[in-house]
Amino acid sequence: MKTWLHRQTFNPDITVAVFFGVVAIFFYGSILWTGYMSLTRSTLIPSYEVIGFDQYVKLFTNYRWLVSCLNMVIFGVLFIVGTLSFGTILAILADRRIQAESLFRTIFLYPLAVSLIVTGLSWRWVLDPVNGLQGLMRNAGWESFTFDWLTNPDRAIYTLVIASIWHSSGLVMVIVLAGLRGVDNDLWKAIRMEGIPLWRAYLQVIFPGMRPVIASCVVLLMSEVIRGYDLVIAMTKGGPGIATEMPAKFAVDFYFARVNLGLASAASIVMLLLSLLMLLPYFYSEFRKRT
Amino acid sequence: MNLRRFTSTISVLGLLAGSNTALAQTVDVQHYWTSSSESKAMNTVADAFKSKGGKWIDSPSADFDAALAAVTSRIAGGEPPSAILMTPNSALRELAGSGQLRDFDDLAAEGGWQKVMSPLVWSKLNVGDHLVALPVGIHAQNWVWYSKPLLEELKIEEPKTFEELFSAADKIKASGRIGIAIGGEPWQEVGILFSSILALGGPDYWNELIVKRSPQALKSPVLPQAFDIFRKVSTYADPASPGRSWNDTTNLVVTGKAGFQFMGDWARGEFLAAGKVAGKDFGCFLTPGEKPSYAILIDVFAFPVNKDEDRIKGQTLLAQSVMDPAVEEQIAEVKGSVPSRTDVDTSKLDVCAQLGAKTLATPGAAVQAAYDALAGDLNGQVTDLATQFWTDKSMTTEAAVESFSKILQSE
Amino acid sequence: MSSVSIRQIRKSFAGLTVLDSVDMEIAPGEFVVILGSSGCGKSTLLNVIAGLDDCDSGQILINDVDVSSLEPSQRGLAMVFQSYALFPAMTVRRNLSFGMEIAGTPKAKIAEKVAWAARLLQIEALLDRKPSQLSGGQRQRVAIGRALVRSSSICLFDEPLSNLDAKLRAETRVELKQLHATLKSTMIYVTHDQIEAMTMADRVAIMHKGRVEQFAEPQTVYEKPASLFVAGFIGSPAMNFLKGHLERTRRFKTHDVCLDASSYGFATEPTAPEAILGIRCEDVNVVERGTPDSMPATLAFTELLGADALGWFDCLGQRFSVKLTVDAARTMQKDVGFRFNMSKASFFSAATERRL
Amino acid sequence: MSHGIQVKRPVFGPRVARIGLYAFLIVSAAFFLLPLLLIISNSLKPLEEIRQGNLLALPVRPTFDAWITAWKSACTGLECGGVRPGLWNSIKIAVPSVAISTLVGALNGYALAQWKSRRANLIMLLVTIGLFIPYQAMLYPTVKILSSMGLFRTYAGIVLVHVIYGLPYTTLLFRNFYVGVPDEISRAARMEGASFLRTFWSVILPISTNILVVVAILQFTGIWNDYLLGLIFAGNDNLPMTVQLTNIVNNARGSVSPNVNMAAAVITAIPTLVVYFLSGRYFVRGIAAGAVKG
Repeated sequence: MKTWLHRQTFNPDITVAVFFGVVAIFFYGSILWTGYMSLTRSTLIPSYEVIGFDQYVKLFTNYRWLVSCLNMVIFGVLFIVGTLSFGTILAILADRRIQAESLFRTIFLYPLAVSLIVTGLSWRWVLDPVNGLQGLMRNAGWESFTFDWLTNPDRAIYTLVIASIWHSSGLVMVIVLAGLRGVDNDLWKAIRMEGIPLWRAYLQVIFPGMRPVIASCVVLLMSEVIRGYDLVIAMTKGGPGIATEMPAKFAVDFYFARVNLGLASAASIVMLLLSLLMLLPYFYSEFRKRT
Repeated sequence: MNLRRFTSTISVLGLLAGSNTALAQTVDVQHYWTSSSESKAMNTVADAFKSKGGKWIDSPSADFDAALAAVTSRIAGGEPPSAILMTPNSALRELAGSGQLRDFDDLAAEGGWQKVMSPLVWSKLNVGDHLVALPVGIHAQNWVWYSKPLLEELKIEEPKTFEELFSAADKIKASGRIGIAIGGEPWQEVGILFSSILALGGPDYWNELIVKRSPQALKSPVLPQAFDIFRKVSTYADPASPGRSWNDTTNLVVTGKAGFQFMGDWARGEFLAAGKVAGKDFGCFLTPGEKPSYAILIDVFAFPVNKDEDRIKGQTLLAQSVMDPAVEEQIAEVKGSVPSRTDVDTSKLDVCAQLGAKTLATPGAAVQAAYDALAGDLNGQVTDLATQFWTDKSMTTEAAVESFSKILQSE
Repeated sequence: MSSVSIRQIRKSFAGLTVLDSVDMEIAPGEFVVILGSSGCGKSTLLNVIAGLDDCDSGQILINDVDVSSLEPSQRGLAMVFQSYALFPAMTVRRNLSFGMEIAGTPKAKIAEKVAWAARLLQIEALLDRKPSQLSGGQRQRVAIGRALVRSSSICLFDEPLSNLDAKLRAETRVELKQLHATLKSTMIYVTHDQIEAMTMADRVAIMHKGRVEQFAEPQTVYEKPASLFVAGFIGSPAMNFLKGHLERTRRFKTHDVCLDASSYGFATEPTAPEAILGIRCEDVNVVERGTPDSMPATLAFTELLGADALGWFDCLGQRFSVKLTVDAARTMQKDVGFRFNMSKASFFSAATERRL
Repeated sequence: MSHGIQVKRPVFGPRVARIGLYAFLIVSAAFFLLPLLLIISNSLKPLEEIRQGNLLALPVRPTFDAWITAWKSACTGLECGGVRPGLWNSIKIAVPSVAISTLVGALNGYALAQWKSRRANLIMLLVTIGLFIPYQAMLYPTVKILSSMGLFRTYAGIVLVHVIYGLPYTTLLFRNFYVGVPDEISRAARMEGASFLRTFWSVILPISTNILVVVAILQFTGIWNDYLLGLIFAGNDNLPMTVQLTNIVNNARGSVSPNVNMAAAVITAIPTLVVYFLSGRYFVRGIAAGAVKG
């Protein structure tokens, strides 16, 4: 016993075990409980009588849920691609020895400090067709100026994309900037010696070398997509109609206002499976890299 | 070691030092009334309660979802609030059904409360023959508000039918103003649909359709007509409509930028807050139909079962304060609602409140609003359908009616 | 001064055998170099001795006491790492004193020790700097200093010179050897550089695929390599090899040529005739073509190395390296003959690749 | 990388391109600043100006009335005391929650980085999934666990909830950082006889300042902006500022004053904004140090 204790003096196992215990209890406990609830007819208060997979059947025959999932895919792809591209462009520009770099950097970064609720509200105000940008342009004499995406069911989802890009590109910029600063100077010398055009250098030499950095960005952004709730609530409340409904909002609505714990739990479980599916490529590459 | 117990013991000890009574009558009230008019209404109750020696702990949360989340969490965590502001919907029925709510049958018998309430209201407050909710005030959903100066300017009479309403709206539109102000949020939209159904079908049809959900009612021609009217109303939506809050929308009527608005009588509070006078600056009528109808929404307090003696006493005291006719009258005055007790003096209320009180007292006029009548999920599904029909102009009335029937028959 | 015994150490990782029954007896005060190419298991062995890595089976004994279950710090060892592993946030002084602090050594004693080590390694001026402010060589010294102040009787080195430039490396090599002479502690030193091994070691352990191929004095390893691998690994250029048959009459036959191996001292009797002859470049004599008992050889090219030269010849269908004087290299004919100094040659079994 | 040496990068050649670059940066900066300026400018308008004019118009008669109302007299329930009462609670919740979740995350991250095996990858996968659980789904079980510990609706409870909900995130960031720290440093400390905790505290933590700053900032924004957890777990005496903000901004059936809403939003956001403006530089440096490297 004594020697066992001695051997533990330099041992991360205990820390890992305690930590994982906590994660298991709170996170996986919750997943299990949610999984259980999804098999019941629980409404407001948990009921523990299992009825099978009815809630899942209901979920996938629910038009709003299907629209929500589709919206999440559209939003997710545009948001991730947009944020990555915009953030990367800003990082490249910031990396080109510009004046007042830290000022620009601070400006690009501060939205991260703003909560998604406030982000949503302020963009809602900016994009309001009457009182916002469109109204301002029309008042200024440009009568035909139209920018009514917020209230146009076919376009409203793009306004969410704009606001979320605004919120997150700063983070991507900083991460990519850090990656760019880490690029070996000899690589730049080689690029100049070979006379490779700048855009090709970035696209074909620099960024492929930064794959892990970009992969972490994508994972971070993806978790925002899946959990995306606050922004939608503050900006469009899912409307016009159900044009900007999202799975997380669906789940929250059914947890509380719609008093349908069972269906909300089923939705949560499906969301979790979806995120696992999206994470798979990332972890596949992680596993391959490390072993 | 129960830390919470420990700290509350400490604080109780602290209180004892300052007060004479050995047991404070305490209530912890979870509510969502945080705007200035709502705050005034809540303060009316609180003042009455405090004047009787109670101690009020305020737990406000304006976000309705969050408030409900907090309530269920607190019940689950064994620290229920003493009173919850809510409406008599499926959540209330479920809480009561699972034995989480205290009943007030004894107090009701003592105070003869059943006699001073309309049967419909009384039935909404009872679950399984027990009185589990106490009313703070009554609202109706099926109101229409209009700008009096605007109608006078265009020489329009108060409409008596939907046809008159639409032609009036057209005139207003032609004059460059907004005919019907609409806030494009699902709950506002579905309110218009329900108001149309109630107006066209009348209270009896409403009870068949929404409360009993009978298959015959679903085949009635009223339903497609109501959807047509609903679609017609949607054509008046101005570009800024989608996502606009109801009070921003009411403001359009207040400032004369728009003619009409379909909205419950909480809108009256908005007119009053802007210093407007009912009958002079703004007018009101219930959605026009052959029979008068009144879709009631009741604000109630429900009282989760508590174990602490001082909390139980606090609940009793709060119940008495809420049911005090004077308090009811005051709430109606500041918040735009109608008193739930029929023995309250309504003569001091304005014309709109009086119209409401009068219709409520008309036998057979009052029905429960869909929000309370339909289980949470059904109401939600109809809301989803309504907002889909509202935005998607290619959806036919037949398709909408069919989906509507499917939803109502699904449970 | 402590002895170290390594007994039957085995370790495998993810199905790969990293250490395969390693045995070693290290005498007190000995300077042992563990030599091998990367991936041979030498660093793992060092980490197992230190207690930083666990092994699957086997024992480590220090002064005949089994320490296998002890924490590294309790084994009475010091270690110098390849990357030096100085604690980045601490000054040099703190780096030196940190271990003693943990052990609860009195302050005065710590100061004394630090001063002693700093003087010995001439890093007194650097004591208040952070590692990031030091050059590679200076960091190296601090790392050694940190090992010294532990005043342990055994010191482990994990390729400590590999990050230094050639000149500094040569200097430090000499200093380390002197340090060993002064301190007389047991040192176990891992490297892939055979010059370090040859110059510093009392004994060298050559490792290959998780096994110790040979554990002997440097000169023995050079002259009498225990296996084909050692023969090929030690020495530059590598030993020349010829495949052939060893007959009972102690004659080695290859390509119609017979070589007399009677002067070779066989350690074991060959069990099969197939054998490999190994001969170092300095043991090949170049003679005129046609000299009796010589094999015909053809000059390919020569390399001048300053003090001496190497000639590369083709003989019996194989490339041979031969040590020459510079003059000989300059005047070398194209067609010559070879004669081997068979008393210095090595024979290996073709089957087991062990020395015969 | 070294900060002292100016890294030489190829530069856009022609002057025109250089001008285009700055034009793009300035337009982007305007895009980023627009919402903030909009909120501030509207919070300085009197109510009539907001009702009549365009949100993007500048205030004609700027006034701090809305700020004062939002700070101390807007109704948030029975009381009309603005967001002021929540300020101290928010600080009281955020500071220990950030400190603990960051330090414990660092410890866990370091411990996990010491594990280099398939098992470690599996644990990382399981922890990462924690980032994807909608936390509304966790409310009920968490309530049950906390109430069984007697911590539901207490100060200690809300801090614990923030710490636990933040742990997967902080652990992940620290682990990514520590994987890049050479193993030999830990081994050297172990040779010196330092225990795992001692090594973490004396050797590893002092070299983690940059990443500590990054994680602390991210946690601080998250916890400061939290609303739902505070409402449910903090208990009446500890409600954070965001609860009052929501009660001001989000009222369902009462009159609305957008200028007060915006002022309240800005006031509540000031601490996080200040943190970003002051420590943005460390933030960038910390990320460069490897916070988010694969």
